[in-house]
Amino acid sequence: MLVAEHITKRFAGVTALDGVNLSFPGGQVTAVLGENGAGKSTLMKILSGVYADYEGQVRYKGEVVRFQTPREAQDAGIAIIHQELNLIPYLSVQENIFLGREMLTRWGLLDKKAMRAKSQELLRRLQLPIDPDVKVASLKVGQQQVVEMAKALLLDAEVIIMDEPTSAISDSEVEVLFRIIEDLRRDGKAVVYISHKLDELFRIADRYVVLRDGRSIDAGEMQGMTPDALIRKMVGRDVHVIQRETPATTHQTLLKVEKLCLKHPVRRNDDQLKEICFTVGKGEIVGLFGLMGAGRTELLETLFGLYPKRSRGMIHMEGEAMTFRSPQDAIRAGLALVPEDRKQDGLVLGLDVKTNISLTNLDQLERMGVVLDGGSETAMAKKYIGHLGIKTPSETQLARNLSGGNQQKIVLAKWMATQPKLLLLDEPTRGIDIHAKNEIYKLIVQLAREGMGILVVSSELPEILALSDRILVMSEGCLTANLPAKGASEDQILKAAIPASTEVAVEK
Amino acid sequence: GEKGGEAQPKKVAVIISTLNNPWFVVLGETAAAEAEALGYEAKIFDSQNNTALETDHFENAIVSGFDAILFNPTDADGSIVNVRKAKEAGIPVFCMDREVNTPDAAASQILSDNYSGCVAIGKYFVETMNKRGRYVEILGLVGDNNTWNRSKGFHSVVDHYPDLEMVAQQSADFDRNKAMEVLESILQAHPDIDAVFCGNDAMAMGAYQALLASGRGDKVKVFGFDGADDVIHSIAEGKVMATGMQYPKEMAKTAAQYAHQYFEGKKEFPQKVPVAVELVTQDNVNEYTN
Amino acid sequence: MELTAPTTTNYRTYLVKLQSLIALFVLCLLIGLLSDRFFTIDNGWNVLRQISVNVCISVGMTLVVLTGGIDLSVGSILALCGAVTAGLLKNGIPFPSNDLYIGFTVLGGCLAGLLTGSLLGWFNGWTITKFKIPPFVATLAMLTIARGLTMLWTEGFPITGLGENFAFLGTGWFLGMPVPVWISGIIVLLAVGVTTKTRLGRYIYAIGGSESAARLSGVNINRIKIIVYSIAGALAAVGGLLVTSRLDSAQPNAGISYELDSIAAVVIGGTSLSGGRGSILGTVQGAIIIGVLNNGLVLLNVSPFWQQVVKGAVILLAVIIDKANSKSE
Amino acid sequence: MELTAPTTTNYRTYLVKLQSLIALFVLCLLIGLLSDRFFTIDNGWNVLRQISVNVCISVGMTLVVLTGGIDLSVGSILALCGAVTAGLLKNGIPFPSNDLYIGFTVLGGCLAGLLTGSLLGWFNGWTITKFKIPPFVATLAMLTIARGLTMLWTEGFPITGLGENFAFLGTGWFLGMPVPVWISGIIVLLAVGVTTKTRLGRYIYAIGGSESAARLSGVNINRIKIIVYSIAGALAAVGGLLVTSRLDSAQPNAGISYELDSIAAVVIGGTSLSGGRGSILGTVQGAIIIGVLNNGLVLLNVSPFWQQVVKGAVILLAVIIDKANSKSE
Ligand SMILES: Nc1ncnc2c1ncn2[C@@H]1O[C@H](COP(=O)(O)OP(=O)(O)OP(=O)(O)O)[C@@H](O)[C@H]1O
Ligand SMILES: Nc1ncnc2c1ncn2[C@@H]1O[C@H](COP(=O)(O)OP(=O)(O)OP(=O)(O)O)[C@@H](O)[C@H]1O
Ligand SMILES: O[C@@H]1[C@H](O)[C@H](O)CO[C@H]1O
Ligand SMILES: [Mg+2]
Ligand SMILES: [Mg+2]
Repeated sequence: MLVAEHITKRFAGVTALDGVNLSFPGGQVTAVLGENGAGKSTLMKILSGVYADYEGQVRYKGEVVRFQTPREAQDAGIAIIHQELNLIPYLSVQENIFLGREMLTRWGLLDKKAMRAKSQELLRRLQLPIDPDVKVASLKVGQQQVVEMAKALLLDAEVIIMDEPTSAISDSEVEVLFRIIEDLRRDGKAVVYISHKLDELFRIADRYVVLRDGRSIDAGEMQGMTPDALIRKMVGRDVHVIQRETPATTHQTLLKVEKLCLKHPVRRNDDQLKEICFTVGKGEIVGLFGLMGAGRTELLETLFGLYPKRSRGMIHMEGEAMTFRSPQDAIRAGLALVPEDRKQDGLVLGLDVKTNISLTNLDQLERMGVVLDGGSETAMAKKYIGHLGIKTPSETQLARNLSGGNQQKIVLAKWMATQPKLLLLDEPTRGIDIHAKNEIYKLIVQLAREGMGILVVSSELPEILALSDRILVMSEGCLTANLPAKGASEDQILKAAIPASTEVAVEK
Repeated sequence: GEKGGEAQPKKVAVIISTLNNPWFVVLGETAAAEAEALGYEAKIFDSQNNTALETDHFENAIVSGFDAILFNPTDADGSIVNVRKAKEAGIPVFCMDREVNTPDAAASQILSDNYSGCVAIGKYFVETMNKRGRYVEILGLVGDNNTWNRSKGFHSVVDHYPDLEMVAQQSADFDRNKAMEVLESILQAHPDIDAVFCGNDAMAMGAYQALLASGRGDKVKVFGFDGADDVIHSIAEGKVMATGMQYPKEMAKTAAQYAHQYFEGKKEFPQKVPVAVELVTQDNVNEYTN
Repeated sequence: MELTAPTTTNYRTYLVKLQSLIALFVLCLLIGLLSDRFFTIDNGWNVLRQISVNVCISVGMTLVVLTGGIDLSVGSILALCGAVTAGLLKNGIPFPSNDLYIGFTVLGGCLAGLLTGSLLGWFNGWTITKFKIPPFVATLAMLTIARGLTMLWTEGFPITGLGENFAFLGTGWFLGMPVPVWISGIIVLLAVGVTTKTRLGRYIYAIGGSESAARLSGVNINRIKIIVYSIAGALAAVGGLLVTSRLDSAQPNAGISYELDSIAAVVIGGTSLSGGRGSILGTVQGAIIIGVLNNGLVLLNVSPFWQQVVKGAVILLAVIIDKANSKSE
Repeated sequence: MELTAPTTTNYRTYLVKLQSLIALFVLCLLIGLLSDRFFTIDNGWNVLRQISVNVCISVGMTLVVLTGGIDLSVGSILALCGAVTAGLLKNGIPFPSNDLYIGFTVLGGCLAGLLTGSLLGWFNGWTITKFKIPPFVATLAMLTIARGLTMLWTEGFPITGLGENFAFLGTGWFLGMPVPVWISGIIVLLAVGVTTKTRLGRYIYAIGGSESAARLSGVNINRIKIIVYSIAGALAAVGGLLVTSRLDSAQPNAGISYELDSIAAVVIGGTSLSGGRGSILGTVQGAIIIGVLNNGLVLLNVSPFWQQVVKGAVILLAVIIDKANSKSE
């Protein structure tokens, strides 16, 4: 149905695609695989009319097309869910779904009633229980991603491209999505599916195509492929996913949290965190599991001093009582936070790699307490670029131009440079390719071995199980489980994670 | 507004084109002070050179029950409507310094004659320049009618002498700093000028400052207009050649007194009371220095 | 399916909207207590008539700001359009060579003024979208250019004596309400309709909320922006007609620094300068706050020098009160 | 992964920086061709002296804009600080009741002016950070307040006759260069140093680039913002001292609409109004473009009517040329 022929796309300093040849037949789900920065999103943007200046040609239903705008592609029947969320935060769910394709009344005015009804229908199909008049800004990332899906479904397109649609949604939402993809396939649509989660691909994809360094490497049937074989095609060699041997040592206590509470920003007599108590030891990796909205992010942020006015409770670092009134206090006490949203909160995208890495420890780079030492700064940046294997043309490249995995490594680098005692990681591997993920795991393990305490939030159970010494589970702001990783079963953890109120609904 | 009864003093509004210029501050404050001295309540309004804002002031003054308006119009034509509106509301308007171009709206207009004043300066200019030389004119705000009244008065004389060559004509918005900067640049193009005529005294002082800084303070003759204190001093010290003396205080006081007479029952006033602009030169400056 | 109760949300946002009126009420109450002239019908019309020009301009400014832009040229466009209309009404277009002369009716003159405003606004939008020039720079250039054109057109002199019919626009009454209040009121109603009930309005908010997301949704960003700047220009022209008609005279210096008053109304009214959030009614409220303040300071006999200090302080306080209230939500 | 040589990138960004000077060169060349007086040393100093005030203000403005803010109050602060210094120099602080009188040396008077500027700037920063008021509104209020305070302090009259020593600041020469050029030059050097070589500078860029990322990196956002607005206030005060000294007179209406000139310099110099991107040297270049333009139009004796049109058009063209060049990168 959709064929890419000899597509080449260059950005300043980078060749993102280099003579790519691929095809996406109707009635099938085609998985697109590749490491971070392989060019997957760039190709999708070309197919969906975002980039009009490229070499080579796109053939759609047998005819050569060159979409000049996203609108043209949409009108031709190509819908895309972009990797980055593309919603207008201050508009409502319903307004976002219909943006660009509003329904009008006879008088040419917006037909809000009809659009509301249609939105409700779409949301019901996607099983997202929200009011279509709610502002998108007040939704959580996972819910926003579902809204994106609703938007794509509205188009009733022939080709549906999904660029990492599941990076922020929960398992039950993934199930809904897969059922919808099933329907689309049955209707003869071409579905293009990009994900770093191989198990998903094996479940739904009929075909695969692999991109590496901007070139199309291979394509074929999923039938008969193994994960290892796919990874080899993607990376170009074998990758051994780490399997950690959890040593049965006891850890010296580093962080001790007692009865930590956080008031809700709006509902004053409601708590977002309810009497949380736990510890993290030196050299210990503690995994924090929970469903979307369980309050994990809030917990990390509270520890990091972001909510001084709303939080109460006791926090001890190495036995010393601490009140974290600001991130500065937390950093001084030896904490570091790798936030969930690396583009917004982790990095200053408009600054270069070097400047981002040094941002947390400029005080160490000051000569005579005033002037920054450019030489040491560059040296430090180069050290971490080498150490973490950050792929960048130079340390003066803008953070914006790097791929997701490499951006995440910059965030890690900037915190490693502060030599923290306790590293807080919030979904550190979301949207990151298997290779880079593995490297980040190795790094975490190594840091722990060096004595750093690590508290890592993840929504992926296998990840939690593979990495952690101990597992904490949160649900609706409460700590519902605290178990050693050894011997912990998936069942046990999931039970603790599912809120009491929705238990019945999810267990279906 | 008779409803105030005996206890309440009558209220006089003083509406001034702009207070961003000391000359008008004097005009406004003198008018207000004189009205208060005569036993009235007085209030100054600043139109900020904006005719529309002036309209607002008139409306507000009418609504809040003022009994007379001492008025320095922002624009001779643009202010007519306002004066008419006050007249319709039964409130007499006495214009000060600048006129409104209609004979039947204001109770009386006490006016400074900018055109004739600059005719006088033009004549003195021709005389001191011996009918020849190169000069620069610095205009006030383009779009302000006094700017053009002055310029035209000046040129009505000077343009008859072909050997008096105007090498540059630029505007500096009646502003001291702008006049300085403009003249600094002009001096680059025309280092050999003999005189500068400025549309007001603030600009004359700015121009003098530029000449001083470039070492031409005593070579180039500066002419201003207004009779501001610092220019009068500068004339006395031989730094500036001449200015046109306006009498803001006199105009303001006359206007306030007319309003007083109006309240006392007098209804007939001369429509125009011209207050001559006097030429102040180094010869007669002593009469003005106290 | 479980829905979060929509009523709560709506009720809340509704309350917040009311809260942001608190500053205005407090202000009115204070002035009313101090001056018995404030709460009169006459003074009410007075305030509304005085703000009508700012309301017209600020409606356009709100649209521009909602897209994430800014328009500094409104004051100059106002002056030029007023002058164009006045000039055509007064002198028509003479063709001395052919001894011809095209006269203009009031309607024709006004249309010409509006057309001029739209064209200049269109030019703003064109430079901004075509050359990707920051709106601040493009409209700053237009501020200067339009002022210069006004000077050239008028030769620095006001154009006066425009006739009874034209004067009606700025000074007349209709069904017990001043005509400028009618005009600005109708413009506000139309703008509220456009922003809340049409596609254009939706796209304006979308562009300001996230330009890239709007583009990816198929919104023609450039077209919408050009339309919005053209509307802003046309509304500045309406302001120009009102000012000119009220004064029976087109002033070459009209409208200087109106952009600040207008942006102030927009921002005090709660519209975010980074775009995407705000409302026409908020702006109207902002314009009323400024108008009441100007009116009140005069009624209370505050000296002009103190007026500026008080005005600045009150604006600051008004915004602080607003913020404090909306935070507690 | 295939990487293009890092040197290319550096070389390119370097070229882009140079390219953005093209507009300036073209402008100079044109004026130079039309007037043989343009390319003289005297005129060079002249232009530099004339832009020195704008440069001082614009350096502060650049810092503010880099954090994503804006400062509309610089012109009023300039006027107030000039007046404070002039008033103290002229009259000291008299205590009539005790028959006492505190006189001020030139240094003392200048310091008092600078202190006033910093304090007002600090107040801007305080309201912006403490009450989360948009910078546009907070500094707009300050624009009005400081102007009112200037009027109150001067009673509407200029303060004149400030003595030889003080005049040196604005009119003197030192080692063959005008003193205002020294002062603005030193400020530029310091600011370049601060923005590129200090922690403060880094934090300024980081805040403008992403406030939340900066906060999470341990940057004390509020402190940095308050510092930046205080610096902007202090630099406006320096501008006030220069203007006052050059004129030997503090004008109550000094600095009106300087904020526009200053923001224009910043934006023409390539600094983004949404913060995080730009440079001091860009701003200096922007200020020079404006200064050269003002100077050139006078040298060429363009009529005051046409000047504004030409000025606006040239600014537009300059930015378009810049954009066109940086796009080709
Ligand atoms: N706008 C841009 N400017 C410069 N370089 C870019 C731009 N967009 C992408 N690139 C570069 O092009 C390459 C391909 O990026 P792309 O986003 O297509 O990768 P991807 O396969 O989608 O990776 P991921 O799995 O992380 O989403 C990367 O090297 C990236 O840094
Ligand atoms: N901006 C907000 N306004 C109001 N409530 C919010 C907001 N953000 C989050 N919440 C609420 O706070 C709670 C915790 O959300 P949070 O995002 O911290 O969960 P999480 O476990 O980190 O999930 P995720 O994996 O999606 O980040 C939820 O009840 C959520 O509804
Ligand atoms: O006389 C005044 C002053 O000269 C002022 O400077 C400009 O306007 C005139 O009317
Ligand atoms: Mg991608
Ligand atoms: Mg989270």
